[in-house]
Amino acid sequence: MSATSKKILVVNRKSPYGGLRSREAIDTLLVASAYGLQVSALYLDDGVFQLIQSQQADQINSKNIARMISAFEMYDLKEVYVDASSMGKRGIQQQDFVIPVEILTTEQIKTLLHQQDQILSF
Amino acid sequence: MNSTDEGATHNGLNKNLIEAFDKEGFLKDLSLWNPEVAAQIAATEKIDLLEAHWEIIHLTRKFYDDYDLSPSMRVLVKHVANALGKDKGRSIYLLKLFPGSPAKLICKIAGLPKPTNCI
Amino acid sequence: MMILHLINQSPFQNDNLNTCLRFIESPDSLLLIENGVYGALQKNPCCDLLQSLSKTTQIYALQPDVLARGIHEKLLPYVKQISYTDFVALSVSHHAVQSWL
Amino acid sequence: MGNLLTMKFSLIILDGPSSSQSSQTALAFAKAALATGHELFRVFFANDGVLHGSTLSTPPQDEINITEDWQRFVTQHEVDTVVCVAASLRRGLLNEQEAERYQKPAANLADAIELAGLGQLIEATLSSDRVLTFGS
Repeated sequence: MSATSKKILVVNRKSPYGGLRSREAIDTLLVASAYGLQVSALYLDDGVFQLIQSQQADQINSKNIARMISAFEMYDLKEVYVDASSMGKRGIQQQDFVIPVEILTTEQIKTLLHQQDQILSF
Repeated sequence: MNSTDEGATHNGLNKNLIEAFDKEGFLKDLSLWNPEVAAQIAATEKIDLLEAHWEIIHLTRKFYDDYDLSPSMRVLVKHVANALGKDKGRSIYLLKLFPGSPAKLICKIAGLPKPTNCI
Repeated sequence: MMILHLINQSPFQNDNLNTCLRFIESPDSLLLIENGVYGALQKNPCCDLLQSLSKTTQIYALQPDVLARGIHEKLLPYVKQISYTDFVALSVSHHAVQSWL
Repeated sequence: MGNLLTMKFSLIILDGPSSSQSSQTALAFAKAALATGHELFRVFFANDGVLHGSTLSTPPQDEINITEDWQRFVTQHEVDTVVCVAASLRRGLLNEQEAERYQKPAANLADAIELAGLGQLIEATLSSDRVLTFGS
């Protein structure tokens, strides 16, 4: 297997503010994508809050995580997955999100995890 | 009112502005950016800002406003291609306007953060 | 494809173990390290799920972390205590390691 | 477990030396990996983990100095070790070159450790058989 055909998944379970993990996950995704890798992002648990479109991060003097995520398409990062159950628990729907995503069931996420060569968590 | 507030001119440059740059010529306080400042930064890089430069500068600032990110070279090329067409959306075109390392130079002139070498 | 799932935080503290238990499936394995070893206690918020998981999946706890916390006599009987060397071996025998941070 | 397979590992460390146990776990793992004949391709410190690159960490004498332990380990075994440059600058960890570049009064990055971008993390992910993330 050639190195660039490796499948890499970045798992995001942290809320957008209160730490820099979400930022570094985004940076990693953008760099991986710039290298032309098969990289995808999975948002679950509080990670789904990162995708909420109506963020006004300037209120807390932060850079806007949702806005950065909206750059994914520019960076050719098109595989963005979200856990349906995490959304349901938090009363969040697809229309709340800043970009179109693929919403997955628990079984589909199991499959996704098992397809990866490397899983990175932030 | 003291003399630094007054901003005495020196060699045609505003003294406050001289202090406003770091060693590499990036603006320390990005809120001070305006088109005149851009022209001054460009002049220190021996670039005379023409319409062709300005359209790239405005696009890059728009990119930063939209995404809270300074674009990498590859993405900048793509962004320019989307907005201004394939003739301009090429690295060679950006290299001619902003010789050396275009993405870094454009950020410098456009008053955007110094790239951290991360992306 | 076998995944080694790593948990390093207490199930009394957050949902990491719970989330992991939603996605783990045979032939994956679960390794509890650091404060994650509290998930190996006989009485913990996830012990029912762990009980059913243990029928198909191996559950490990890092022994130095168990001993450090003085809980070695209160562990679920099916949790196997292992060394750092075993931890390395498990990372080799599984295809990927997922840390539930 | 009698596994003769030699693997290339990379480790990502996200927590600072005093914010959790995880860098100690990572170091114990790294030692066990080398002791059992495996290779460490790269150790990448990101987020607060970059603080492991500081030469200035000074805990009380009766506590372990995990920062020094890491530095000694990577020096002794010549492990390719990187601190994420953006994360480092943000947290006040600079080498001579960056201190000069940003006009700061001092540099504090250990000699054995390199300041580099996330490209090094991606490369490690591609070049290693296994990548483990340590943090909380």
